Amino acid sequence: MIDLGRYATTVLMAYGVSIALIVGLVWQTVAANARARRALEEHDRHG
Amino acid sequence: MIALLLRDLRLATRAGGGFGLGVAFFLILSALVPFGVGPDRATLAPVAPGILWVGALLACLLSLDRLFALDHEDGSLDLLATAPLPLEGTVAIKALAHWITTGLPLVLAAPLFGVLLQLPGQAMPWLVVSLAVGTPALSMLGAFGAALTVGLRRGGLLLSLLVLPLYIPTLIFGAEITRRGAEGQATATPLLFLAGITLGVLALIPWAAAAALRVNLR
Amino acid sequence: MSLLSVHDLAVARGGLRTVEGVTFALEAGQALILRGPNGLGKTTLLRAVAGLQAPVAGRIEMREDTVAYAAHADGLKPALTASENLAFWAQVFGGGGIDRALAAMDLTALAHRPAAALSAGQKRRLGLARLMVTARPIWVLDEPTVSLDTASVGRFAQMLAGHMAQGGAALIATHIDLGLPQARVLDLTPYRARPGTRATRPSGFNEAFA
Amino acid sequence: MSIWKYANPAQFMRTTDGLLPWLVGAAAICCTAGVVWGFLTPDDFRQGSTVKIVFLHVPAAMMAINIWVMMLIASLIWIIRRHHVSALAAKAAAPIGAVMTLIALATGAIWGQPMWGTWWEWDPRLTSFLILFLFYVGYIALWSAVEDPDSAADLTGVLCLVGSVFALLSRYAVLFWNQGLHQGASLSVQSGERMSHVYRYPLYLAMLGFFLLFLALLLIRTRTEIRRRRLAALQAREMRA
Repeated sequence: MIDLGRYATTVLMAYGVSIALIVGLVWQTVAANARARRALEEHDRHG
Repeated sequence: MIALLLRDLRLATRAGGGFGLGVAFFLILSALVPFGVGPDRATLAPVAPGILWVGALLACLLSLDRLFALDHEDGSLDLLATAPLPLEGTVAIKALAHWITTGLPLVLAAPLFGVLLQLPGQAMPWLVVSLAVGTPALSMLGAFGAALTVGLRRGGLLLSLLVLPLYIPTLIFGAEITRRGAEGQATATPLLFLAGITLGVLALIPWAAAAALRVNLR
Repeated sequence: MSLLSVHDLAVARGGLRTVEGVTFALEAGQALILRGPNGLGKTTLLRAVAGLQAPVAGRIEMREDTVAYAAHADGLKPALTASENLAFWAQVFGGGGIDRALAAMDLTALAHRPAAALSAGQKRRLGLARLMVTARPIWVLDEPTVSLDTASVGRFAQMLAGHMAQGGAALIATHIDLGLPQARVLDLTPYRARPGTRATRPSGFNEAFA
Repeated sequence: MSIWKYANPAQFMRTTDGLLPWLVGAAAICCTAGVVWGFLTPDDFRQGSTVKIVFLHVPAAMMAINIWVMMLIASLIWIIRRHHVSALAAKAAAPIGAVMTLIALATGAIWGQPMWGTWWEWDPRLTSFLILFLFYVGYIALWSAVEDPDSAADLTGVLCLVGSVFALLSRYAVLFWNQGLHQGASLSVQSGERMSHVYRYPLYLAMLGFFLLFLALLLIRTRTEIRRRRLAALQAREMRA
């Protein structure tokens, strides 16, 4: 493991927050896309 | 055009028009701040320019959601849009009426609230000048926000969200003029910037607001 | 040249074309009554003619500033009196003759009453009296007789007849018989837009994505 | 064939369908590689290990601004040429831009904490990004508040135009308001100072990664919007019929 020195918390927090935000955005994007696709397929089947 | 201005002014001053509400709100704000930060002259005086300007900003917001919404509800806006007046002119006139009923009283009453907040005497003229130069831009930008949200049922909160960021440059320069006035520094630079912003806003925003109104009318 | 001529007009509501291919002309002294089931797009068509929304296709030809529009909302301010309301619209449209307009809709006695104190029918009459002070030749009326009693409808028909006698014209969407023998009737039902037909330009998101 | 054929929703869906897997793969690889490489770079002699935050902060800040510019262009295309996909792309881009701005803000604040001794400093750059964030939020809120898609597209387009002017204006107003007392160490990387190769290449890679990530997310989100619109359009047509 690399040594982050006295700024370890700072660096890890920055990476943590950023990665959490990006993962959240990606997850939301993919979930919304799947939902829209399902809704449209549902409509095509019944409509 | 004069007719529209007179009608808006008359409506504002009749019962339920809400004339003077802005000043009352401003008074309450100026009275509340000392309760929050303490009565010391040393704490109040430095923040007074900022408080007064933020207060003016919020007081300006109060009556904005009614600027076009009432005319939209009772159909007047449709009729105004078919009138020989260009819609841009209608927007400008209504913003002017808003300024006369909200901005102008604030400008005139501001020294009073400056006293409440321990604003140094030498800053008073600069407070009045900065508000007089800056508040027309606030009314016009508010008219733009009101035009964007006119068709919405719950447009009030959204209006604040859209308009307040647009107020940032005006607020920065306006408060800076007052602050520099209080400290006896030169005020020409921020005053010129503020005047430039106001003139630019007055010249260009009516077109954007009229475009938004046309979208909301169809 | 006719006062108003409409060629191959298509209008859209909610991003979907409602009627298309509508063609008609209106000469001075004529009235045209539009009929058709609810939701067909009569209101939308009238708003397009009044210039409040752009048509999807076709042309509307008339001189500028010739249309006076009246719809469900009368554009009255409750805090102003009846005559103040009329005077305002007279000034905005550059017309006049408030007293004549008040008399035509039998409102003279109510002239100094605030609009807030008028009944629905009285407000409607005031809204229609506004047409007279606009000094515009083409009246575009959307269900003008809502909340009017029989006597008021008769008075309104008289006002319309007088307007046409002076070289005016009217385009009216209504379901009731106004008692205007000279009025032509245009049924819009045959012009209903067919969703399958692709327009050259979609009228909105709902057509672009369907 | 002009490039405008991609403005046709069906054509857009077909084209992106094949493109998307490649784009997602490239974005994932570049992003991961850039950020991990950045994390493994040696410490800076002045800033210590905090220099590693550069590889998140700078690409995010770059994208935060670029995405707004992209939205402005898309809005202009919508307003001038009435291409529906363009309006939807602007709508799809806004949340990505907001998150990028948030990352830039968060990393900037966290980075500044050891330097300034506080979690938030009204540094002109950070303040400008805060204002940009407010504009993103307003734009997204207006899109979601207006029900009719045609009106929403037009209104947000106008807001984007006016907002761009005022975001720029605010940027200069903020510089005037607080003349950047913190231009020192924390910002040396951006201010054109010569940067060692050790940092430069991972930074470029991270920038490329963030850009590809944006493109991939943008395409997916635009496809989502197109599907939603198509569903709404079909339902509207059934209701009318």
